[in-house]
Amino acid sequence: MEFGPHFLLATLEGALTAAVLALTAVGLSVVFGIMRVVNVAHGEFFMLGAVIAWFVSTTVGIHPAVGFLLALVVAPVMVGFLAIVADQLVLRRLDYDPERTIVATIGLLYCIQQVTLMTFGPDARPVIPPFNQRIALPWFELGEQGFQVTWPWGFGVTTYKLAVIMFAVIILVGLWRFLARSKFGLIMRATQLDREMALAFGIPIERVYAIVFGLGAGLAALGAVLIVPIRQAHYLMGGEPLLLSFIVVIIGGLGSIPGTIMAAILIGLSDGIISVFFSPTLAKIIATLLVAFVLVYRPQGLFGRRLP
Amino acid sequence: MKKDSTKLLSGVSRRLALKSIGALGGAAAFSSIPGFTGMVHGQTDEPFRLGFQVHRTGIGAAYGRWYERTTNAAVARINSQGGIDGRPIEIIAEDDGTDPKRGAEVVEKFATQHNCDAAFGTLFSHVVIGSAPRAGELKLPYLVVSEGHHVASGILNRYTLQPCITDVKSQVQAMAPYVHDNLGKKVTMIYPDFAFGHDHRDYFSEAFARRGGTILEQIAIPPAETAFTRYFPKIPRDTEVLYHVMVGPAVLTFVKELGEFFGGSGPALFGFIDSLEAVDINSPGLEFLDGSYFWEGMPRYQQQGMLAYDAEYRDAVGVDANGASVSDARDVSTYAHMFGCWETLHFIRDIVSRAQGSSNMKQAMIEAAESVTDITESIEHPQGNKLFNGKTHQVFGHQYITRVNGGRLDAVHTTSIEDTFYPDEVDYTQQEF
Amino acid sequence: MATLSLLTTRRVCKNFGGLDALTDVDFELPRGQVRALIGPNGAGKSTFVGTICGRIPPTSGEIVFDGQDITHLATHRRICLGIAYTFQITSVFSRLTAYENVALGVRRIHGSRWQKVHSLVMEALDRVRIADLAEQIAGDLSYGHQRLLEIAMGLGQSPELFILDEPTQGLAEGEIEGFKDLIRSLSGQTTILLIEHNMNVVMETAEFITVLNAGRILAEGTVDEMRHNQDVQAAYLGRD
Amino acid sequence: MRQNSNVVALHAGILASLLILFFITSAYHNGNLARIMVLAVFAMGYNFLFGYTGLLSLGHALFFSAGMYGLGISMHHLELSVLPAFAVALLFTAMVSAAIGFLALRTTGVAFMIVTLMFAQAGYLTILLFGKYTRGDEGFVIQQAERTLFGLDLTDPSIRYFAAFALFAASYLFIAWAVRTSFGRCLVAIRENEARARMLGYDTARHKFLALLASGVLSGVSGAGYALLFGYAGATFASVQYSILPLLWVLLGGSGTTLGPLIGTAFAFYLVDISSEFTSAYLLVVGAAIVFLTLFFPQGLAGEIRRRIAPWLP
Repeated sequence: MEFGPHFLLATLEGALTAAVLALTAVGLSVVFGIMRVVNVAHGEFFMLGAVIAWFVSTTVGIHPAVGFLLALVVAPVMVGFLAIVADQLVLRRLDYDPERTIVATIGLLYCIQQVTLMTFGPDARPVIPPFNQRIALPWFELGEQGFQVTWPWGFGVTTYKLAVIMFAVIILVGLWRFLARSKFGLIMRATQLDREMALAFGIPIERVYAIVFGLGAGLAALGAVLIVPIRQAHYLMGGEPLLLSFIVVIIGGLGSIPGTIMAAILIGLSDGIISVFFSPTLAKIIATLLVAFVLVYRPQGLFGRRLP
Repeated sequence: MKKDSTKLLSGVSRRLALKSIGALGGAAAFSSIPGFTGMVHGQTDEPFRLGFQVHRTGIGAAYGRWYERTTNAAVARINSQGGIDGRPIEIIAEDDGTDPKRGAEVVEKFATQHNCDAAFGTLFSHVVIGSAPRAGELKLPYLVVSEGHHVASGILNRYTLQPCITDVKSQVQAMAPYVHDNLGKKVTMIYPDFAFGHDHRDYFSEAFARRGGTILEQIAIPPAETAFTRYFPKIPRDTEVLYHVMVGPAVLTFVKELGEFFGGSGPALFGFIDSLEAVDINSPGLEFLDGSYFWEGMPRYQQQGMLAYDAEYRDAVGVDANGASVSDARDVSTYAHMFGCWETLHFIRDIVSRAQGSSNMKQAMIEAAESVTDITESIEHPQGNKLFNGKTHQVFGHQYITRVNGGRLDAVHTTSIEDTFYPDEVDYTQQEF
Repeated sequence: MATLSLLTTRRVCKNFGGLDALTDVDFELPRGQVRALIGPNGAGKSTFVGTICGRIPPTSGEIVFDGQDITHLATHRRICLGIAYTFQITSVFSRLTAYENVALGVRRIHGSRWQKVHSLVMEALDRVRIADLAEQIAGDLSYGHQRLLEIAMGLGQSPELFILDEPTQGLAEGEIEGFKDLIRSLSGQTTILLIEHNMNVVMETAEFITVLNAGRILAEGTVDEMRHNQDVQAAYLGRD
Repeated sequence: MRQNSNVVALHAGILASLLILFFITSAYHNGNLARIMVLAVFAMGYNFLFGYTGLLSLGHALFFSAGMYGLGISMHHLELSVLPAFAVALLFTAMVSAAIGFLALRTTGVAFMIVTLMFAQAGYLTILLFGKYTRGDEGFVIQQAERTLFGLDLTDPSIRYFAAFALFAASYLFIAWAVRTSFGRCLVAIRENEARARMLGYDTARHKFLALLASGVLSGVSGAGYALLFGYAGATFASVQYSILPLLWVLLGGSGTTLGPLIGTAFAFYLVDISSEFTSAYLLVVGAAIVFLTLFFPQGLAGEIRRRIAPWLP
């Protein structure tokens, strides 16, 4: 493929990664930023979202779109609820100690994975997208005969991929407004700034934490439902979103939601675009080192302020 | 022989009887070999303890589940026929997490804790390579069902064998003539960027070039990748055949995105079924695969008049004519590989019988195996005739090329065993025990 | 002159994002003196000592210690030259024993000569009268004892210049008396820079006083001179 | 001073019991213990940085695999014998650790976690990229015949056991000694409050660098030892999982204790090994056990012993 269309295609693919990553990472970011908890099981909540989506959409056998739409609501709610239970049973009892929560969430990760393996099985399972048309894309060239429209081989996108990007944007904008305008958003920010002070003002910290943990997990699940018609549900699928979200949250600056979203776009796009220029594994190495070096020279992240 | 089979026929169902007639076919293959004395000459009540390394968790879990089912079916059959050398098989199955470290630990456990007579069943190459040194040191016969080129390349040891599944080097080089003559002369390869993929890259390119074809581009996909579309633009426009192989949980995504990329106007596709093992060929998004070609170790869909013992084998394992579980049509098996477990268990029965009476049973098993040459198609070996090379500890067998045709895979070509040959790279018989 | 004064700062300025915390501070501390640094809240006292011991880099100016320009020296280097600093907010290692807290400072100088270290640690603890608490976990000590431990940590290093940032804050009456005795016993051997709000303590221990106000040196002089200085009184009364 | 004799007795007792265990346990547990001792060196190296210095790295698989491949490549491709190969492995790990220390120590806290994670990922991918020499994920075997030292066959179970013991004992004694030096005490001070340690005149940057170097090299010793004694080098050991495992072992055993890494490694090993005999869902058992331990033994097993019974525990 010519450089131009190739670049654009990689950018489109990058945008898709970025959209889903933004949702998942914002989920991790609120948990990280507000509760100071490194939730290693975040990727498993993502995975559960995908698995539940598969279950709902195959059980409700009316029309793929109906099942999918239902999953879009059911999966995040169920996963969020499960996360709240985990918070109440485990994290709260650890007093949200940073080190111990890491270990405890590793334990949760094992439990969730194994239960999924035993119930859902080890196979990758597809979910039918509600709609999916391939749109071949044109390319414009200034050739000998002047301005020309060509249809490069393989240059296209599907309607569903575009819809995922748009839907993610809508959700993120909505979430942003919710956190900026609502009383709960205010409470969350107050808790994030100063836990002791929030307690002194009578904010029920533990309830806030439970909701935040549920919200974070729900967002991961939502991201998974959106991606599962493109990439199938599998019990080990949680590793990559965890790693990427983790990176995005740090690069974006701890607890900064706009920063997280910017970083998701940056990481998603660069992951796609670097692959245009280098051989795939080398591209991965370069992208990984890039993240490392950004943090070495800007430990507070690209969009964050230096921590005191 | 006759006496044995009549003994078996008394008091067993007709189905079992049919199977044991098949067993006779298998036995016949060995009857010419000296030392073969039969199957039901029990000497001890002690069970034959067989360590089974299973990928129950980790990336190999989809394979592991079916390896386990196939193994259980084979064990049931062998035990109903009197076991191994009169001893019932006791399977000691342990999860290796598809991890070489745990794999090695499990092999140790088989040898030193459970006092197993042999270990078998491993699929993923890194687990094999991580575990084999321990098996060799502990002098435990280790029979793998991995299709890796590790055994025949000579890096392992005298106690490690791959007796019933052809290795990847043979598989891919046997594909080259058919691809060249029927699909196209200009090939682009897509494969995972790790050892298994590199074997495909190296051995196919070599064989294809020998045949006179050209490899246009080799695209290695990083491991654990979940999105593939961005790599496809690297496929050159004049590609006639796209050769693809992928493993791991994202295989379905890979194939789907490949279809979406070309939107029905791409080159001919030739793939290794590894990309779609345990995946229903009729999954949503795979429609475009219609008309594309696959390598299969053993055809997933039952073929008319091809493999004489296929139906009976399916029946024993619990797989329907479409290669899915008889109890759940959505539960697709890893049919192209799992026959290796069935055949390996029968192979073990045979070599043990022939090693019978030796004071050092484990060493004698290896020696017996090394003297095996022809393996005849039978219910014990339903995948087809094979030729075992005692020096390289590797078997060579027929390979199948199938074509997707209206939602099923129809066989279009069977390679000869000779197509899979390559010069020996090791002579394990020269190594000390 | 240079040999006489242990610490000299010249035109030290510190600007925090547009806010002048220190402006042209010229300061001279002779060897062996007990100097009090006083001034209203926000006068820049802690910032000033921060620039001396390296916690806060000055925007401009220079700092000379024992004849050596230390303006750009790393914190730990300055400490190694013989500056000890006790924090205004107690900053002991709260999960380690009192003994270990002091020993950390002593070992930096005397390394692994365990006997020597042991005797110096016990001596330092003894001087602040908490030797009996040596094996207690520092975080379990009372606030007053933690303040004393903080001082002992400084003492353990046998510093040339001992900077004490509000050492008596939170001490009980009896402990303050003990503190005064301690300072008196150190005078002559150790140069002391004392930031203190408790005028009683200042008057009884300091030989010389520097008054800082709004980031500038307002006045300097002996205790008596300062007691009668109009500007100083105005600065304090104006605020309080 | 009574505590000192306690500590000495403990160290001697631990090493002596490991020796005795060889003679009283079955061949199976013998093999396991050899493995546990080698991996405990990894955990001890990790603990040196995490437990004592307070730096949480998520990239120690890089150091482990540097040692593993340092030895593996030198023996497999350069055909060096064991001792020079081991030296190469250590040198290589030291270089890698120094480079990572130089870069990653510019950060702290979560940024340090991610930076180390990223470097380790890059290392893992590099191993795959040079698949021609490393055989990528599949790895390669170090042949039995090559694994001899002073004419001793390292693949013999008892020699393997004592070789593992030697590695363990050397590392254990090194750690036990290092944490009692003023250097080691300063690391603890850095863990507790780095700014305060600096105000006591310690060059904390240098201390952290040396701690990371020692930690990396110990991990490399473990990786090289593993490759040597178990005959395999593969990219799996460079994956994220092997960065999380030492953290888990240390936290289970008790971070900041000399004994914790050994206890944690042994505990995690037998937890998997025993539970997998009873149930195929052993990961569930492991996961639940981890959650349970963090809830009720927050300081790890050795940490709890120190808190409840023996406060002098080093």
